[in-house]
Amino acid sequence: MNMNDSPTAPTASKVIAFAPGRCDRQKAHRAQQAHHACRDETLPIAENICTVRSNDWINPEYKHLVLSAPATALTAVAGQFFHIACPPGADEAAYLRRPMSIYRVEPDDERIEFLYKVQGVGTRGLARLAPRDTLDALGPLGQGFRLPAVAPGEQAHVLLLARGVGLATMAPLAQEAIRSGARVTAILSARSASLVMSADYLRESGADVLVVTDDEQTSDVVQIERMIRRVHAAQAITFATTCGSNRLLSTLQRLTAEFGIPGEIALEQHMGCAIGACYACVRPFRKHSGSDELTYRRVCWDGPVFDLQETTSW
Amino acid sequence: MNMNDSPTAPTASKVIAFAPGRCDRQKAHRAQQAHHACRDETLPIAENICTVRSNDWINPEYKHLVLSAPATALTAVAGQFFHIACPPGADEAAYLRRPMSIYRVEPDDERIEFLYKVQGVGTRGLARLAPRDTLDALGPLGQGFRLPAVAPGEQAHVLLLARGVGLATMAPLAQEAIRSGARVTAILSARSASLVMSADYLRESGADVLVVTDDEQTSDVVQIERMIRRVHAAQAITFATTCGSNRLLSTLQRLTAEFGIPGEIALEQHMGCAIGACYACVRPFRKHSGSDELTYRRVCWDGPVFDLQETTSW
Amino acid sequence: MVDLRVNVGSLALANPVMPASGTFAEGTAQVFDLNCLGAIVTKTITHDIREGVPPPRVAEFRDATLFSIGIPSKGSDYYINETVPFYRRYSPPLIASISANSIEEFGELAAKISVPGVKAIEANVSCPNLKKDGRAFGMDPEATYQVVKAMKSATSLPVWPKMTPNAGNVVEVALAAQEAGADALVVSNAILAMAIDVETFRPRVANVMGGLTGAATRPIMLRIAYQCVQAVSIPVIGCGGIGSASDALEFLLAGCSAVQVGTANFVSPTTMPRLIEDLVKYCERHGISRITDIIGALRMHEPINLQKASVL
Amino acid sequence: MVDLRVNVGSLALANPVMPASGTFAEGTAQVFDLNCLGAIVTKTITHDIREGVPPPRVAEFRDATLFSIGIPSKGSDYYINETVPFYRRYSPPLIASISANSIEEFGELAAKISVPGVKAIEANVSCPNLKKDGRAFGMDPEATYQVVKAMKSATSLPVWPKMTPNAGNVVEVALAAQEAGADALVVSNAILAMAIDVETFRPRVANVMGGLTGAATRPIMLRIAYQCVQAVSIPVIGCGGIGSASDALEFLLAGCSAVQVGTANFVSPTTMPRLIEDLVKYCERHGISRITDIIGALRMHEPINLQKASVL
Ligand SMILES: Cc1cc2nc3c(=O)[nH]c(=O)nc-3n(C[C@H](O)[C@H](O)[C@H](O)COP(=O)(O)OP(=O)(O)OC[C@H]3O[C@@H](n4cnc5c(N)ncnc54)[C@H](O)[C@@H]3O)c2cc1C
Ligand SMILES: Cc1cc2nc3c(=O)[nH]c(=O)nc-3n(C[C@H](O)[C@H](O)[C@H](O)COP(=O)(O)OP(=O)(O)OC[C@H]3O[C@@H](n4cnc5c(N)ncnc54)[C@H](O)[C@@H]3O)c2cc1C
Ligand SMILES: Cc1cc2nc3c(=O)[nH]c(=O)nc-3n(C[C@H](O)[C@H](O)[C@H](O)COP(=O)(O)O)c2cc1C
Ligand SMILES: Cc1cc2nc3c(=O)[nH]c(=O)nc-3n(C[C@H](O)[C@H](O)[C@H](O)COP(=O)(O)O)c2cc1C
Ligand code: FES
Ligand code: FES
Repeated sequence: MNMNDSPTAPTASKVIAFAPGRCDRQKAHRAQQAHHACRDETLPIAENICTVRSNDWINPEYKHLVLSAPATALTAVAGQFFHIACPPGADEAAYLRRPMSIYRVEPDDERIEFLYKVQGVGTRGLARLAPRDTLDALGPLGQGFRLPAVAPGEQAHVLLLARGVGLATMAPLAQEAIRSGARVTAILSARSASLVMSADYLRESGADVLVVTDDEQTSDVVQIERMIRRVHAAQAITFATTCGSNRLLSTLQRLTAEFGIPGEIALEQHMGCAIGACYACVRPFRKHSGSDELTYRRVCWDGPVFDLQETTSW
Repeated sequence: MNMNDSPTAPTASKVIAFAPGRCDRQKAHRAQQAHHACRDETLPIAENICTVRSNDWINPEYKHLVLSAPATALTAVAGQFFHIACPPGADEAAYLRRPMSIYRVEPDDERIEFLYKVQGVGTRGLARLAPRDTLDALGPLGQGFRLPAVAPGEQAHVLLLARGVGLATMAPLAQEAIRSGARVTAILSARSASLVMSADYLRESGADVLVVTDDEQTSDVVQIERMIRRVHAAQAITFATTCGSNRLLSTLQRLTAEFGIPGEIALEQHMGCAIGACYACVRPFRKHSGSDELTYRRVCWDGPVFDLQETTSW
Repeated sequence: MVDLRVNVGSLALANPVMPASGTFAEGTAQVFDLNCLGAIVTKTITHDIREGVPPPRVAEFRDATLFSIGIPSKGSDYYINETVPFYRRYSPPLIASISANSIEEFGELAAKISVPGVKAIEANVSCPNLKKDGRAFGMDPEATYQVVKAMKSATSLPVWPKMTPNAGNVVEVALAAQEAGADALVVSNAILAMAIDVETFRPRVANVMGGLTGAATRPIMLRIAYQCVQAVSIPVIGCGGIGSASDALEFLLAGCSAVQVGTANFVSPTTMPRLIEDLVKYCERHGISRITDIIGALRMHEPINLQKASVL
Repeated sequence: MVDLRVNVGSLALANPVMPASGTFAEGTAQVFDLNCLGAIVTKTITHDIREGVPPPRVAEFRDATLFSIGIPSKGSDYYINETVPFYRRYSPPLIASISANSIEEFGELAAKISVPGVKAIEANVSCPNLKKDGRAFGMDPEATYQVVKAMKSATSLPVWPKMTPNAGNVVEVALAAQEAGADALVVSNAILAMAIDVETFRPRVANVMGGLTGAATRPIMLRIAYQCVQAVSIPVIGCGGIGSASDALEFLLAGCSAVQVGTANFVSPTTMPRLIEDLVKYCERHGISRITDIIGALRMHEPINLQKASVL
């Protein structure tokens, strides 16, 4: 049974707070104080009404969204995501919310950040957000990365292997791991050097950053495998993480099996509710590592972070 | 048979021109040159892509929209209307177009104007238009006012009786009538003096303007009837027109019957196509003046201007 | 050059796009050149003159409309003397649409309007606004069979019965129509629906129920068209919520031979000419030289077998 | 003070608002206090454990969604041991929803889950994603009668069969359910629909067809609920496209005793608490002291008589 499914006793104290839903979104933009009587501030998930600080292009395809966020949102950890009610676009509007991984959380500054690729109706709507606009972000949601404990005296060494927007999901893990005393090596893959994102953010966090690109022909699986082996030889990797790419998944499954270390992957799937109710977001997983039998699991509630060996390629 | 239904031979010459439909509206706003191959510039009705010159509040409820318009739109006459693809609002969008009477046409200045009350989703969308935005106005549509011919040497005397937004429909008639040599008396009724619109525009056009208001308790039917009798006594009214109000309709039906003069009324009804195809916009009319038998007629195609005596109250 | 020609049975069309009955009239000829259409379908007529139901007749939703019109008709004489001559000035084949109160009258009216200039007859057995609660001949396979049979014996023109989406057993109705000799099916007419104004407590169309049409209905209408395509061997003409080339392509991919555009004509009366142009652009972009190559080209997803991971 | 209490047969609810099966789960308890609901309806379960259909399982339109899930189920033991105890911590009555492959299994499963804490059982005879082409027990009056009968003999709990909008003869199905002893009807489940990605030529949900739900379907769902209200004397619980107080009021005005909120929970998981608050505000604004005064309060338009103008 998934942890998240375990019965949670409803708490007695009830605080009226603002948590306008998407239907009231436009009004909320003005009012900020919309609320419903059944809101309970102590509950872990909320429709967080955030205020845009900035929403800038960082390259021709990606925008970086920085928000002021209420307390519930600030509890997000690496690998978790928010289900965002995207504002309507010019002549279109997304009916459902859109899942976005948390890219950075700074509780002291009451700030959360997202990194997103502008592609369809929802993200085009997001791209229209301007400073002082408000945004309804349901969350934090899902199961984040689980950094394994290391033996006392030993240093954890976390490998982050990411391509494209995968970065958004992995970046906060670097921060968390380094805060917990781990060393972090991040291998960033992109089409071209100009599309590499977050290298600076990761370096500032204290990660060793290695960049590979299609343009320089350094991003093929063979070279990446060689790179990982070099990293591992220099200091043994204790936990390997990735997301997004099928090619990278197989390589990393093989290498972690060989190294005998745990690994996790953040996955995506089209979503309905994002709170485990609709079963729209399933993907097939091995029932357990090595099993030939598959079972569907919900990316939103059982994930989006899953055990590397239980994941199937697609 | 209605004139508009009479067979029109398709013309041979075909000119490619811009007439993007509503689906392409957003693109049109940028492109202006959207077109389809079957557009025939010689046809009388078009999706006129107009450019907003101004769109200002004239009182707390009404806005005045001034547009630069292509040639087809400039052929509109008093009583005709356009079926307008309203831009989307904040979190809403009108699916169908909205009918709006032409308020003023100035062909020399390539200009058309509308006066509209902001009330629902469509007009709220219209209210958002800013200078240089474009607007798709299908038209001109419908049957306008038919000023009756007068005997040589006699002066026509046209009465305009209007309340509220009815003004928008009647105003261009004053201009047309005066240009044709008629005298025009306009009785404008409104809740309060501040809501009386177009008095100046009508005076400039050369009309005698009489204002009655609820606030001053001068707008009840009895007083209006007395006023009309005075006007008629001073110079015989030869043609009486009104729109909108049920109370005014009955009064005017009675008075024009008594005076033995023709009269017309501009009516409204919820519309689908506005080009006579869907039969959504019907209202019951007497089959002929005095008849007890009713028949449905299309406000968009057989009207919106109808014979006063054939009209039924509602 | 993209070849947009399609055949609907024996009828050859220059392209697969035509108006849906009741959403198009003589007035449209004042907006664009009708010669660019694949066919022209006129509003359903009855033999007698009818007024239709009381207003209000239309309500609107975000992406759909609710119309309750009730087949007002100028009668069959007007149709033959005025409507047919009007459209004979244009090249696309004219499809008449008829309705009647009985099987015999369907046959009689079909015979009467089989005049030169009419190229096929749609049998509107599916108007949701005629009878109480939207019942129609088209709800019943047997009644549909009888109507089509009666029309087939009365005319040599192709007969296209129009299915109702309100029938749960639309496939059975389609099969009955085919068995009776239908030359093609039009799938579908409007979906019976209603709405209430919560401020006045009154229905938003006077007739209480009306036909829901427009973009929002497309996924339902596509499903029904696809079910009919799967079941019958005669051509299916898709209809329901089509307003763009992409919408039309969904129906063509599902196996429809042609499409009808309804409510979208109200949103923009030039929807059809633009749709035709965009079909050409789509084909050019995808390297498709004949639109017929698209018809029925739907492909299934790869299966997932949970029992055997190795398959993945 | 506005009294929002309603009764659904013998079951008293604090207010008329509950989730629609399959759109609500334990996770919602982490977003708002479930005690404010009128009732809690859980996802349909089967006796056995099921995986459901392959992904992609969801597609989206401007105002509706297409879901093809196929009743994945953790089985009846999990339901009794985990789900029921979880919801017993909350005050609103728990309504279980069940599905089965045969009439007998419907009876057996009803008996099995009639455990303390369960207050009524919804019979999902209408899931469009279970069998080929969306056929379901609920398409057939006789099969529905048998299912309800079997459940009624197996349990003393109220039985609420859930109608399918895909049945053309939904009124007959409703009457059959009533005759078999149904305590209330839930009207309706999702509408069978499909969509195609015209770039990939593939269906947008792997299962080809799925259930269309959400705001855009409301006028259809309201019509069916109203048809059932007119036909039966047992309570009808309206469902379909409800996301606001105004939406819920349409169903109440049409005569429904309570409403279920489905897809709108995905748009905002706090839709239901806000809807309940807004119902109170509406009643206050209209001077209505009891929500039951709204139920069935629909008023007709004044008739227009074309023959006699004097009537006008
Ligand atoms: C847990 C999770 C975290 C994510 N984090 C990020 C992130 O940090 N940055 C980022 O740029 N993107 C992220 N994505 C992907 C992001 O959700 C999609 O890019 C987005 O939904 C596309 O929406 P759209 O309307 O712009 O595109 P459209 O293509 O118009 O969307 C159409 C439909 O497909 C769905 N969809 C399309 N692509 C995806 C996808 N990859 N995953 C899930 N649903 C999809 C949409 O939700 C929508 O229902 C994440 C996805 C998941 C599941
Ligand atoms: C021939 C004609 C000329 C008109 N000229 C003007 C004008 O010059 N200035 C002006 O302010 N208004 C005019 N109206 C009324 C105008 O069309 C409505 O105010 C407008 O449609 C309301 O749209 P909405 O979306 O803002 O309101 P909503 O109330 O949200 O509209 C809901 C629905 O009701 C319809 N509707 C509401 N009121 C009317 C109405 N009075 N007539 C027709 N349909 C209506 C809308 O078209 C829409 O389908 C005219 C109407 C007609 C028929
Ligand atoms: C206003 C209106 C009138 C209609 N009249 C008819 C009709 O007379 N005969 C008919 O067969 N269908 C009629 N229909 C149904 C359409 O032909 C079409 O089947 C339906 O609208 C679905 O297509 P759409 O979603 O593209 O509008 C009418 C539809 C509308 C909206
Ligand atoms: C994702 C999803 C899953 C559903 N699962 C079930 C189900 O298990 N049992 C059931 O009876 N109905 C199920 N439904 C149907 C809903 O309960 C409801 O009848 C339908 O969605 C219409 O209501 P709506 O428009 O408010 O969503 C499901 C609907 C959705 C969207
Ligand atoms: S999105 Fe609903 S269960 Fe995951
Ligand atoms: S609005 Fe369609 S006929 Fe008048």
